[in-house]
Amino acid sequence: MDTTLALAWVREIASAVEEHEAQLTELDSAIGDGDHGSNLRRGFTAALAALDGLDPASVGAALSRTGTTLISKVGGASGPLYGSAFRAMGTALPGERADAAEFGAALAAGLAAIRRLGAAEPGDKTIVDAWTPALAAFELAAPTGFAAAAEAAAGAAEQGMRDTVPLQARKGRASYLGPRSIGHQDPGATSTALLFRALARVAEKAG
Amino acid sequence: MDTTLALAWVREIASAVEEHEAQLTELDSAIGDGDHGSNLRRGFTAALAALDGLDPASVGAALSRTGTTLISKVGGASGPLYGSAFRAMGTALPGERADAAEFGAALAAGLAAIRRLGAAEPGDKTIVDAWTPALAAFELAAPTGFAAAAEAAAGAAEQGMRDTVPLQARKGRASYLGPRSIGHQDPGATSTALLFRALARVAEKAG
Amino acid sequence: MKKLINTPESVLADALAGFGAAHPELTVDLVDRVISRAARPATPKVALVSGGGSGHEPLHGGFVGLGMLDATCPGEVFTSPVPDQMLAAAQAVHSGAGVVFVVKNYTGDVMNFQLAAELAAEEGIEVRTVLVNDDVAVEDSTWTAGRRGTGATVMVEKIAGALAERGAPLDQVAALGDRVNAASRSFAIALTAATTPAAGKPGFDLPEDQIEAGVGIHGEPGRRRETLRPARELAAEVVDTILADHDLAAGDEVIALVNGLGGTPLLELYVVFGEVHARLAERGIRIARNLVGNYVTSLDMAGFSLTLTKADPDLLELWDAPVATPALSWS
Amino acid sequence: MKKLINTPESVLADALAGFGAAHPELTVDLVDRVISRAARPATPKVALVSGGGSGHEPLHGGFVGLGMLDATCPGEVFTSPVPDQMLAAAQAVHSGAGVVFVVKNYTGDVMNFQLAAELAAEEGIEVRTVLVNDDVAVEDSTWTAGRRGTGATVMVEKIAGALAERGAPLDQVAALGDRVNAASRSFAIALTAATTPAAGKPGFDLPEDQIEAGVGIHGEPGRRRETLRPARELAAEVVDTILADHDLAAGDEVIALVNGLGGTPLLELYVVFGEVHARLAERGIRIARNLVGNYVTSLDMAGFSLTLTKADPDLLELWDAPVATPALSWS
Ligand SMILES: Nc1ncnc2c1ncn2[C@@H]1O[C@H](COP(=O)(O)OP(=O)(O)O)[C@@H](O)[C@H]1O
Ligand SMILES: Nc1ncnc2c1ncn2[C@@H]1O[C@H](COP(=O)(O)OP(=O)(O)O)[C@@H](O)[C@H]1O
Ligand SMILES: [Mg+2]
Ligand SMILES: [Mg+2]
Ligand SMILES: [Mg+2]
Ligand SMILES: [Mg+2]
Repeated sequence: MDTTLALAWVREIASAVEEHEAQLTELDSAIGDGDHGSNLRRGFTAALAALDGLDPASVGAALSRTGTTLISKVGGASGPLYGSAFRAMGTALPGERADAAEFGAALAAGLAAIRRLGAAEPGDKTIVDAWTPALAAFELAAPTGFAAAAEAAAGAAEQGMRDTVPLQARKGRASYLGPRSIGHQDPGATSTALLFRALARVAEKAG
Repeated sequence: MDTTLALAWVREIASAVEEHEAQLTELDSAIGDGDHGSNLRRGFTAALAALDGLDPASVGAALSRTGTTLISKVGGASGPLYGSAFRAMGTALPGERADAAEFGAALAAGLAAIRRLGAAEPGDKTIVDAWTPALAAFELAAPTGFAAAAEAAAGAAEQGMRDTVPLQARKGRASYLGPRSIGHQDPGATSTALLFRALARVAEKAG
Repeated sequence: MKKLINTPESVLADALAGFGAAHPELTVDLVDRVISRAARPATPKVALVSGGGSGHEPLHGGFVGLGMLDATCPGEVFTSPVPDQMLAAAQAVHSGAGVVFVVKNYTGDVMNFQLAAELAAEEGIEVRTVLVNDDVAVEDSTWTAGRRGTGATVMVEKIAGALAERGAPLDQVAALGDRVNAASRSFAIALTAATTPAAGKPGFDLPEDQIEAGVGIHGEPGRRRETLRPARELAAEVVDTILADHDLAAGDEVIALVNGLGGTPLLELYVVFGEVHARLAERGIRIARNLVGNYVTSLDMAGFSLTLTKADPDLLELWDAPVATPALSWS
Repeated sequence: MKKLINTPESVLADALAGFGAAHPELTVDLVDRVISRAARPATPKVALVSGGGSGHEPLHGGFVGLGMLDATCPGEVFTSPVPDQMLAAAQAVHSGAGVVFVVKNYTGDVMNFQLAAELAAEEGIEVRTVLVNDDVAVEDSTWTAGRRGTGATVMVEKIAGALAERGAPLDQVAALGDRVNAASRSFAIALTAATTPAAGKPGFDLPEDQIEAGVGIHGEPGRRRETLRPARELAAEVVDTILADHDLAAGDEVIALVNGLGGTPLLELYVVFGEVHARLAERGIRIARNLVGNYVTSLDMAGFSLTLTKADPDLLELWDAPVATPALSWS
């Protein structure tokens, strides 16, 4: 991944979030407070503005800037979580380019930041349930190249997302519903799947 | 009319009001505040209780007591209007019995009380629009006997009630709607029709 | 219909019992249905008594206390109280200086208070009546029932109440009440209809994109149906409607009440206040004092009313005077 | 969806502008989105700062003023504010004696305030955090997000605010906030769902005869669906649920808040208060102080929550201390 691809990723996420805003809101209405879509749209719209005209010196620069913007614009649970993840990924990618292994390590740093702040375990019905299998798939496929790894991660994130349906939430707002949270797909896991699908898409285009 | 018939009339009104409570409320919801049915039910239920065990010395005694009870239990526009009307009718009937002409004069006193307090003209879409033709019909038919006069009055009240439909209200709550009050039957004229129909019924039974 | 009640018939009795338990500083007579100040004045003062149908809370019970009302008599939901209650209220707080009845202009209220005034006179209580009729949505002529009393009631009760608290005589308190009413105009817009416990369903149906302009506070429909528009446009319409009927010019000051009808979030009322404030500023009119919140409600109706009272230094000074009631309190 | 707004995106900005225009005694920073007292303390005092998503008005902006909060930072509707806002709020009112963050226990609020506390520490501002988690509807364990913060927020802000006003040091104010929270329990029942401007439709569907028991204040469904019953039974259920989790015995006194969720008429809240009062009396528990009204709302949701705070003479004395804010005011 190079600086151009990092910028393209954030842009691709922004348009995916915009396209799926209603779906995220719908999912969040069922087991949360119905703002996940508008939260992320507000955040990534602001991130686009913050990146506008930026000529990043490193792969991580664009991601750090994105993280900082998410933290200061989103609020809610997803703001600090995604914001910290992007900042951690940014810090982990100080070079002008990153190979698949290095990017995998950055994804791991992102997940660590999310878990440090949110204290969620896999199976708690959160972002973690999509990010964890995505990371594992990326690392496994990293030797076959960046695009292939990203594609594997996207598929795994989507599987993780679907796997949140039968879970009972133990973290975040959905946990207040107790057993009634079962049977619904987690909004945060869904947006994480969008994030990884966006990565796969820009990686494939970049060839 | 004697004291027994006066008591029977109030009881008949009470059961008519109970039976038509929903209709009166419905009519009052369309162009008023939806309480005419419950107002009159509360009032006539209280009147029944006030008359319970009463052995009236005059025809008017039962009607006066009814009027006083309506005033102190109903509230709204209909409470003082019907209350004053019954009190005025009571005052006008000091004897042990009243013939049709005397009763016609009492009905006139009732209407005068309503108009003194409410200042409504015929055509303003109020109680007055049913009571006025009822009174005229009663007086016209009085020479043919009480029951016949009451029957004529009931028919005229019902016609007056129906004739309120095309009117634009100029008094009471319905007047706030301006032209939008047109096309609805006035709740107060409707309850006045019930009153006169109850009179016709008890007069007929009494033979 | 979903309501937090026991039965439609017992709403008023149950609410009064709760009100009495919540406000030990007030006396609630559950038999006569009168709410009054528990403390009697040390020296005779003019007593302010108001009353009207229930369903408009905090009006009027929430305005009983120092610097405002002395007593109120709540009627059934949306139904004027009866003369007996009004007389009992007057008797409870009459201290020899006379009683002012603050009456919202509705046929029922007017007639019942008229009968009560006659009864009070028979008891030797001197009564003056202040008629509140501020709603510009309603045609005002000698041939009609005249304008309804709505938001201006709060202004009249606060300002005349402050004057009564200072020991002013009966005629002066009543005259001030009349003056405040004359200086006030209101207009309301509803997004939904109110549901009374007795009726059990909304007073009228209103499609998703429609509003009623010129509604009252008793669940009746308004003067006309319009399309829902942004708050900015609605606020402008309401301000302009009031100004068209009000003696207000650039440089004037007003007391403004942006009043929720019961079902509208405070967040939205502040949006409306911001737009009202801006529109008035364009016209050179300054809001010297304001209230934003649910003061004269119509059960669960969504919507708002605006009341503008032309202010002068006297009125503002009395407005600022201390008040200590359940719903209005400052020092 | 019918709302008195301009656009869903501009609700917060528009409401804040209106709030600023309505309350000149407060400073509203429209850029940083901070509401703070305009007057700075003469001598350094501990600053109470709270904040959370909007849509719960009057919480928190309505509680900024003498004897209560020093500042608040409103987030988007039902969305925690961001750390930058919280830091700006702390900076606006820090006078050298430290800052207490009053944080309702929601994942988002907790994480954002945690980041803000780190930023504040970097700026040399000493911060303590009081976490409010009073909702007994929610399972509380180390494996869950824990109990939500709801009505007890008002109790914490009022009582800790009174102590801060008296010049108590940082640790003492924070410890009292913790104590008030520990002494408080809440439970809520909804008759309808809230509609956020962004979602445009109710958060959940609720048939005509159904209620949600154990709801929060963010439009989420509750713990279970029940049949609508008379207010007496609902109040008893809520009281009993709270007592089952509360250290309250016959002879104890409480401060009780019967709180409207935004769409319920005050008349009905008084009915509920009456029933709560009676049920507690049966258990030998006395309501020493109370609030009845809309204090911690959920936009247009119909329903109520009950909060009981076990009282002692210290807490009551601080409760009675003067307060002068838009939504709570006595002297
Ligand atoms: N402790 C946590 N750790 C990881 N993810 C979490 C945690 N709490 C919540 N989330 C995620 O955040 C999502 C909700 O985000 P959002 O709706 O933007 O915030 P909020 O819940 O504050 O409204 C949830 O669907 C869940 O995936
Ligand atoms: N001034 C008046 N004169 C005669 N009848 C009137 C007058 N004002 C109102 N009414 C009658 O009262 C009826 C409404 O009574 P009700 O609903 O009980 O009282 P309210 O209008 O106070 O709710 C109207 O339908 C009308 O017929
Ligand atoms: Mg959410
Ligand atoms: Mg009526
Ligand atoms: Mg009525
Ligand atoms: Mg949220």
